[in-house]
Amino acid sequence: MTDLALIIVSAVFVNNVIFSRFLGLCPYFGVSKKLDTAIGMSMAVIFVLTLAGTITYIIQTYLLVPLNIGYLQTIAFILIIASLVQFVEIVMKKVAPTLYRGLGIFLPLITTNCAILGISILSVQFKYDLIETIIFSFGSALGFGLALIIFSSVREALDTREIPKAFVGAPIAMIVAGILAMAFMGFSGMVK
Amino acid sequence: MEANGVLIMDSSPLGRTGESTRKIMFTVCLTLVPALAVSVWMFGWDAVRVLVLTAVFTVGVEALIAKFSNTKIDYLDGSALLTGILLAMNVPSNAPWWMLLIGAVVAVVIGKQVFGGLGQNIFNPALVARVFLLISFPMQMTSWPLPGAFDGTTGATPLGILKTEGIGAIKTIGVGDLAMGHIGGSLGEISALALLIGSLYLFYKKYITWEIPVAFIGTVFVFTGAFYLINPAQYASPVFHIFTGGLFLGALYMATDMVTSPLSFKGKLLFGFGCGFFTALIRLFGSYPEGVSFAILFMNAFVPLLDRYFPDKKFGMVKNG
Amino acid sequence: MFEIVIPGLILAGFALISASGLFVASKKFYVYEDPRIDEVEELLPGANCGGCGFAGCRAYAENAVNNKTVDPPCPVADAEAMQAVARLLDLEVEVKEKQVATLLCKGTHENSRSVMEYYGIDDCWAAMLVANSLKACAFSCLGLGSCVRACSFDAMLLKDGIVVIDEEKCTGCGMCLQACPKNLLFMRPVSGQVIVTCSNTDRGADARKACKIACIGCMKCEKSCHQNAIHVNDFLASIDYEKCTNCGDCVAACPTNAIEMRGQEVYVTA
Amino acid sequence: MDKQESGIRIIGVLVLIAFFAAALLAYVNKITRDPIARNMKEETKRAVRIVLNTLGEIHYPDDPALKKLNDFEARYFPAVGKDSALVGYAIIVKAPNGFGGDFDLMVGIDSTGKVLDTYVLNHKETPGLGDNMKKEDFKKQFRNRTLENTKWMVKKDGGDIDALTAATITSRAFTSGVKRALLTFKALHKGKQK
Amino acid sequence: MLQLRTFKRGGIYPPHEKLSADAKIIFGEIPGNLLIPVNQHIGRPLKITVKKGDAVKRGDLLAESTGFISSNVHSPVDGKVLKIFRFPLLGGLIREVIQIQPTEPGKSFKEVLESDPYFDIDIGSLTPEAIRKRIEEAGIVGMGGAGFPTHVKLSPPPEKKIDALIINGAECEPYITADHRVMVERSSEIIKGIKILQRLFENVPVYIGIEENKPDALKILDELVSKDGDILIVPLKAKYPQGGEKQLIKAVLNREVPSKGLPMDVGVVVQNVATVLAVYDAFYYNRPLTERVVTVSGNVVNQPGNILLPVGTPVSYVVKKFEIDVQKVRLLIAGGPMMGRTSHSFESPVTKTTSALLFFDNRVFAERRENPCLRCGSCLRVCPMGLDVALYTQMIKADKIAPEAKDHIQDCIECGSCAFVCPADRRLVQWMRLGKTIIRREN
Amino acid sequence: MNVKEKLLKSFFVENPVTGLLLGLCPTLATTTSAENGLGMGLATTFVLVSSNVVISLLRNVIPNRVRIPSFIVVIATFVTIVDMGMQATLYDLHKTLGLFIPLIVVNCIILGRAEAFASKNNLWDSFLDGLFMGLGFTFSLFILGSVREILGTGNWLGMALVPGDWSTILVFVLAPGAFLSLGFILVGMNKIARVIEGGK
Ligand SMILES: Cc1cc2nc3c(=O)[nH]c(=O)nc-3n(C[C@H](O)[C@H](O)[C@H](O)COP(=O)(O)O)c2cc1C
Ligand SMILES: Cc1cc2nc3c(=O)[nH]c(=O)nc-3n(C[C@H](O)[C@H](O)[C@H](O)COP(=O)(O)O)c2cc1C
Ligand SMILES: Cc1cc2nc3c(=O)[nH]c(=O)nc-3n(C[C@H](O)[C@H](O)[C@H](O)COP(=O)(O)O)c2cc1C
Ligand SMILES: Cc1cc2nc3c(=O)[nH]c(=O)nc-3n(C[C@H](O)[C@H](O)[C@H](O)CO)c2cc1C
Ligand code: SF4
Ligand code: SF4
Ligand code: SF4
Ligand code: SF4
Ligand code: FES
Repeated sequence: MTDLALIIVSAVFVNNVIFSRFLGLCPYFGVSKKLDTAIGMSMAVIFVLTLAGTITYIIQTYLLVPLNIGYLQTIAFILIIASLVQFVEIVMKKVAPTLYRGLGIFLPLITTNCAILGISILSVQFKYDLIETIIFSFGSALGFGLALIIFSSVREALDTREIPKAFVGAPIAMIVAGILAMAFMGFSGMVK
Repeated sequence: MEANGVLIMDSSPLGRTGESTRKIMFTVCLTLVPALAVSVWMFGWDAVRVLVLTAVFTVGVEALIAKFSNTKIDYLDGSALLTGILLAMNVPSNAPWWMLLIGAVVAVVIGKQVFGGLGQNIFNPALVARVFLLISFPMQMTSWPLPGAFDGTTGATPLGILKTEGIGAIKTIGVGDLAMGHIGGSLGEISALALLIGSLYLFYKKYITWEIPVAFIGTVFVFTGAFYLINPAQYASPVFHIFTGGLFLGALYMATDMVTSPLSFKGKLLFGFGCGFFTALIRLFGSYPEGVSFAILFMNAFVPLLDRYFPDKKFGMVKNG
Repeated sequence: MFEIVIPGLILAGFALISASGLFVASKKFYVYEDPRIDEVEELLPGANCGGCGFAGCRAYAENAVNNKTVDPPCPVADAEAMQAVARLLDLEVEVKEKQVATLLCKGTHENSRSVMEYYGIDDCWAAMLVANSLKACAFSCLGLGSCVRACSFDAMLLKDGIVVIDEEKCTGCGMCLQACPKNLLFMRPVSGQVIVTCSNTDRGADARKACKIACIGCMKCEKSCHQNAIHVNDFLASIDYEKCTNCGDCVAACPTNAIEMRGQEVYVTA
Repeated sequence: MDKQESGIRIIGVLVLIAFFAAALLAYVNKITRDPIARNMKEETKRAVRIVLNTLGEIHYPDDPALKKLNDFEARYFPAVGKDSALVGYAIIVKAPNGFGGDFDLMVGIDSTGKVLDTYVLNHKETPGLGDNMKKEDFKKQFRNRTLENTKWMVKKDGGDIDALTAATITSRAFTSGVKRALLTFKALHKGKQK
Repeated sequence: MLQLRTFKRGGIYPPHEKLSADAKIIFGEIPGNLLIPVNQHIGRPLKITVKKGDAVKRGDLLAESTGFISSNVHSPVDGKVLKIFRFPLLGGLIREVIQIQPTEPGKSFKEVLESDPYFDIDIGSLTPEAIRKRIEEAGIVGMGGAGFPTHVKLSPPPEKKIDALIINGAECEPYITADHRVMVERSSEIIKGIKILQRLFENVPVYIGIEENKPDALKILDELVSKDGDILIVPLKAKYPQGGEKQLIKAVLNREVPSKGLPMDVGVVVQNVATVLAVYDAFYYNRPLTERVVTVSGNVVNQPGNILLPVGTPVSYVVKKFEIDVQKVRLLIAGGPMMGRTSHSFESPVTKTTSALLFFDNRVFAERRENPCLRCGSCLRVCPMGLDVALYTQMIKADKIAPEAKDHIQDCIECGSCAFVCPADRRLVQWMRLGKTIIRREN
Repeated sequence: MNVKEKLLKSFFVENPVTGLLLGLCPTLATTTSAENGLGMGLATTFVLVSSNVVISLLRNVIPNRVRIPSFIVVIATFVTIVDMGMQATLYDLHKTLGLFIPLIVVNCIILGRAEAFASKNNLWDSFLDGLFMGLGFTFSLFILGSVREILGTGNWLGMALVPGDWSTILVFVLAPGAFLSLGFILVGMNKIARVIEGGK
């Protein structure tokens, strides 16, 4: 039990996807201009990442390994993830249009989010079992969500501040992310 | 009927109190004098050197920016000076000049001016610089001259000793030593009492309010106390924790930086609580011996959220008419 | 050979399953969305300036497709792009001449003396809450640049207490018109070179006192115009650009220099 | 573009592409499999040569053997000299509790139980701090130490080892790693001498 | 002494500076020239009923109301309409004015007033409808500052049951003493006026809220009403903005007017003492509202005082009357320093809502440009409405007003407490007003 | 537009990283040194060029509905080839770049170019587009890597630039330094971009 808790703490704080693993940065910078969208995106990522982590785990352990075709990992994972995301999108659009308007619009963005593929590959590398993989994927997504939500609230606040022209937009966002990454370094060593 | 020159047009109100940005900033600087005096007494001329250099560097960097930017920057408004003094209080007294220069540049440029200058920054500039230095130069930033030891002997802070050598090594340090400054540490870290005395005037002037310091220190006390009760053989006492590692400096002067802390009552309490919680967490479980700077910096990022979701109650927000 | 074909087959199977899954799903959970919306959006400039009155280019495209209209035309897109949109929707579109924002005031510091020392915030609407005008002329440009800030195309700047518009950069989006609390900006076709740079509707003497170049409503321009293109109402002249031929007779006739001629190099006589 | 995309065609194209893609990859895999495997081994073997450099010409197996002691396990390469006599070991241990977690350390030990050299195989210590353990300045103090002639602790903890500046944590891990290797050696050697 | 009541949230303590507190109300002469603003109220614009060259008598209608929320304007003197044109009013806005050339300039205004006939009214015989009608005809608007037509305020919809009438004698603004002097010098008339208003709401209890810094007014009124069980004098702590109606209701009755609500939502009507006096005059002298008491003060005024002026009197008359050295004047405020508005012309006329004319030189007005907000929180602390002023003004400045902030911005009463304490000299009130303008424009 | 101009443009104006803010993960993660940045950039360029070429060839065959999945499969194939090829030939570099080689698949630049360019243009243009985009990407990675390596370790391309006993600013080779450096480089690149655009 403590092990699982530690996986979460590690994924959220110590080895945060954004600030320590450097995964999923494009949507992190792209979808963080408004808090509301950031919250939607975080939810979508939590949903998809947990799902993708689970399914890729199954593919890896019951297909790729027994058949000895580990080198197809990348291509198989990305194919699965892409179809999965699109499938969810299509179904959600029809079945739950309100949810779609909240989350669905982020789904296409998620396909090209390396956090999904990256975390899936990492859980394989870390040799996690199924439960650990699910917790790890969920925790990483949670870390993404936390980082995204505080980041976007800061960026929204920056909208009302007088940023020098040369720094408006991406540069100041990078600097804020840098300072946040420094703050996150305080958690280093908490989970070995 | 003609006046001597044109009349002034402005929006109401046309009166003001005597408060001004400068007055606030210089007052805060002045209240730091007791703590500075203690550190000079403890560390000698080195402390003066660090103080003067850092203050000159921060104000100088800001003056340079003011010169080359086309927006109006008042580099003598005291905020850069204050940032400088607080930064100086966050480094060891034997810090080399180039480190202080880097710190000043980071504080003023990355911590403040890229956000648009005074009042626009999200993160505490002095802490951005301190954490930057801590991460960049862990060697210089974690070996401290011992107070009163003018021969250049260095050692770790009590928290550093606790982290690397375990609980046994700190048994000899008494509460009196901690409160009075007979411990290793940065300039401002060593005397909790002097800081408290200085800050009383700030409370009186309402430049700072009680919520953040009380919530901050209280949370650290409660959390470290809980672990102490569980296992006193492994964890240090809460009294040790609140008197070490610049907790007072952080709670009274840095977490309370008005620019980078929440505005509402609930926001302040939560902010203080968050600072305390993460400080305790990092101290108890992290690699870094000290968590105050990281915790405050981390919580700075939550200020917009706290402002937004925990505002004060408005007049007229009553249920039915 | 085997070790090459087998993986191929496995991945092909994989692809088969996911593709058919998607195919079935897309049939079963089909939601119609007009593909032309995307196409229209692609044709639009994507400035998301809101000048058309919709919430951004996508919203404009949706309206265009759903209601089969290009009215109002996107103020930023050039005529070619709008015609492309119209063609896409099988519509006819009339080509309109480019419009540019024009300031109907020349109350520079020199022309209209300032009658107060304003200490409030630099925003025209905010200044209006403190005083109607900062200068002797009650109608004059406040020169605090609310319009400048509203322009997303960097087409305006403040000079000598009034705004100057770069007609090359101006896209005619009209955002500045809404931003001006004094209604001093209006749209004129670029080819219209004659401009009455005044908005003062006070009587001649009062207007003259307020500003050196004020239109005093003397009617000389109206009399001088052979095209019946300039008229004086409320002691203020205004030009009908449908009729004006840029001959410049009124400019010469005006005793206060309230009428101005732009771009004389393309001067044409009727 | 294509107005009527029949289901068969859609699925067919994707399946075909997938087929060719995987086939291509299988082919590339076939070519690169051996060099990759060789590279992987090569690295370890290169390390062995480095840590046992002072022993002159040696021979050692392609794959390490495994030794389990009570509280840790180690892999080792026994090295024989020209005359087929055992001249030393290259022992791979986990150095525990570094700043960035455990890291793999290879220690060369001669047949008398003296440390010859060390090599860090992979680690997550901080560049510029912990990773200075790879530097000669730090490594050289371990040479010629044996399990017996040294207190295997950093000076701060009352031992004989000088820690890296500001990286005591790494130094501690490194020191326990070397000690583990020596313990492994002792266990191995005892067996040999029997 | 009674326990002093006050409102709890926010508020400030600016120096009182009631320099003219002991100066009796004086009466001037009819000025040589009157500029009567057509619209002096909140509501629908009026229709001018005179034209250039018309002769008018004191009390004649100059412009009439065009709807319910509108209020007539009358001529304070006999004279001739010279011109109708646009002119800067006190407060800088340029509006239509009717210029009147009095027939007898220089005649003592006291004489004019004394020649008005007195009617001894039997209050008991007045019906509520008649009262409202008379108030409407007389063109009475709120004299506490807003200028809202009083008859409208006194006609709450039937579902709003009024169970308290509060008379606002707080006069919390520094310098101003007009209400104070009225309470001292015309106390019995005020009580009679109150009695008239009381009839509108079935003799509801009346509370007269007065700040403690007017002990003479408190004493005189207290003696007058001691026999009346249903009129209560409520001494209030001197704290700004005690006179704001929401704060006053909170202080006197501990009721909180809901956000975006009106006093009648909590069963209260609030009227200013001068308004009550205008009501009295309308009934007992049949006078429309054509004159008011104005405090003349400020640091360049040697003899600060209070003067009864006909509406339309230009400031220049006051300058002469009080022998003010215009060369020294740099700042002219109509109203108090907290809520008053600056003006740039000495010819601008006094209106029904001008409670004071303050003249200052540079000394009180050192150069103050806006500095960046420090988020010091002072403005939030003192805002009597509990608004997050610093945040809203930043949003307004960046033109990014969060939807949830809009209602709060509209709740601002523009009291100026926030800007008064702001160490960065931010024009918070102007920003808030700009915010309101933006929000209004959006709707 | 001639080649030189195009190259200049893809380096500064339409640079995927500094202009479009795409492909940030490898950009930030692998630029602890100039060499790593260069390696990552070239690997990406290879994939970009190859996939652009193949997709351009297949552009009339692939049905619209499965456009994206097909592109991804093509891209993933080349990524895996790079992965294996690098492991076989440049083992050490591969070890430092680690996870980020397979992640080239999801590098938004590649799919973006496939979608926006290669699926609509002929082979030669697609090839050039891939090449220029890739070089632009490599260029920014190289700059970023250089800045971080020099400030953080005092070395450049393995050469020591400052005396050994000098302290270097460690934070630049760590995570926060990546963001901070890129932030300031963006400012510089935008300035250059403006000059180039204005110059025309
Ligand atoms: C960015 C950073 C990275 C660090 N990396 C290491 C490391 O790799 N190894 C290590 O032992 N300590 C590391 N530290 C920890 C500190 O240097 C710590 O103070 C030290 O390990 C213990 O102090 P001492 O060696 O001076 O006794 C790091 C600190 C920082 C700020
Ligand atoms: C648009 C508007 C409508 C109002 N309607 C009423 C009303 O129906 N009843 C009422 O008692 N007061 C009404 N008021 C008056 C206000 O309650 C308030 O008394 C007036 O604005 C002056 O208050 P102040 O001086 O505190 O600002 C209204 C005010 C405004 C601006
Ligand atoms: C900040 C503020 C201060 C006020 N101060 C006073 C005051 O001191 N005396 C007063 O009569 N009205 C004052 N008012 C106006 C009252 O809110 C209210 O409008 C008035 O008492 C209603 O009466 P009236 O309609 O007769 O003017 C103030 C309003 C505001 C917003
Ligand atoms: C009570 C108080 C505390 C402050 N604390 C800090 C601080 O910790 N660090 C700092 O750089 N500036 C501090 N300042 C100064 C100032 O707010 C700071 O430079 C701004 O963050 C710059 O915009 C403080 C100011 C006040 C009034
Ligand atoms: S000046 Fe600017 S805002 Fe005004 S119409 Fe032209 S482009 Fe639009
Ligand atoms: S034109 Fe209008 S908006 Fe622009 S500066 Fe003049 S007054 Fe302001
Ligand atoms: S002016 Fe408005 S925001 Fe400021 S204190 Fe008064 S009510 Fe609050
Ligand atoms: S009082 Fe002024 S400086 Fe302080 S928070 Fe309010 S606006 Fe900012
Ligand atoms: S490279 Fe775009 S999300 Fe990682």
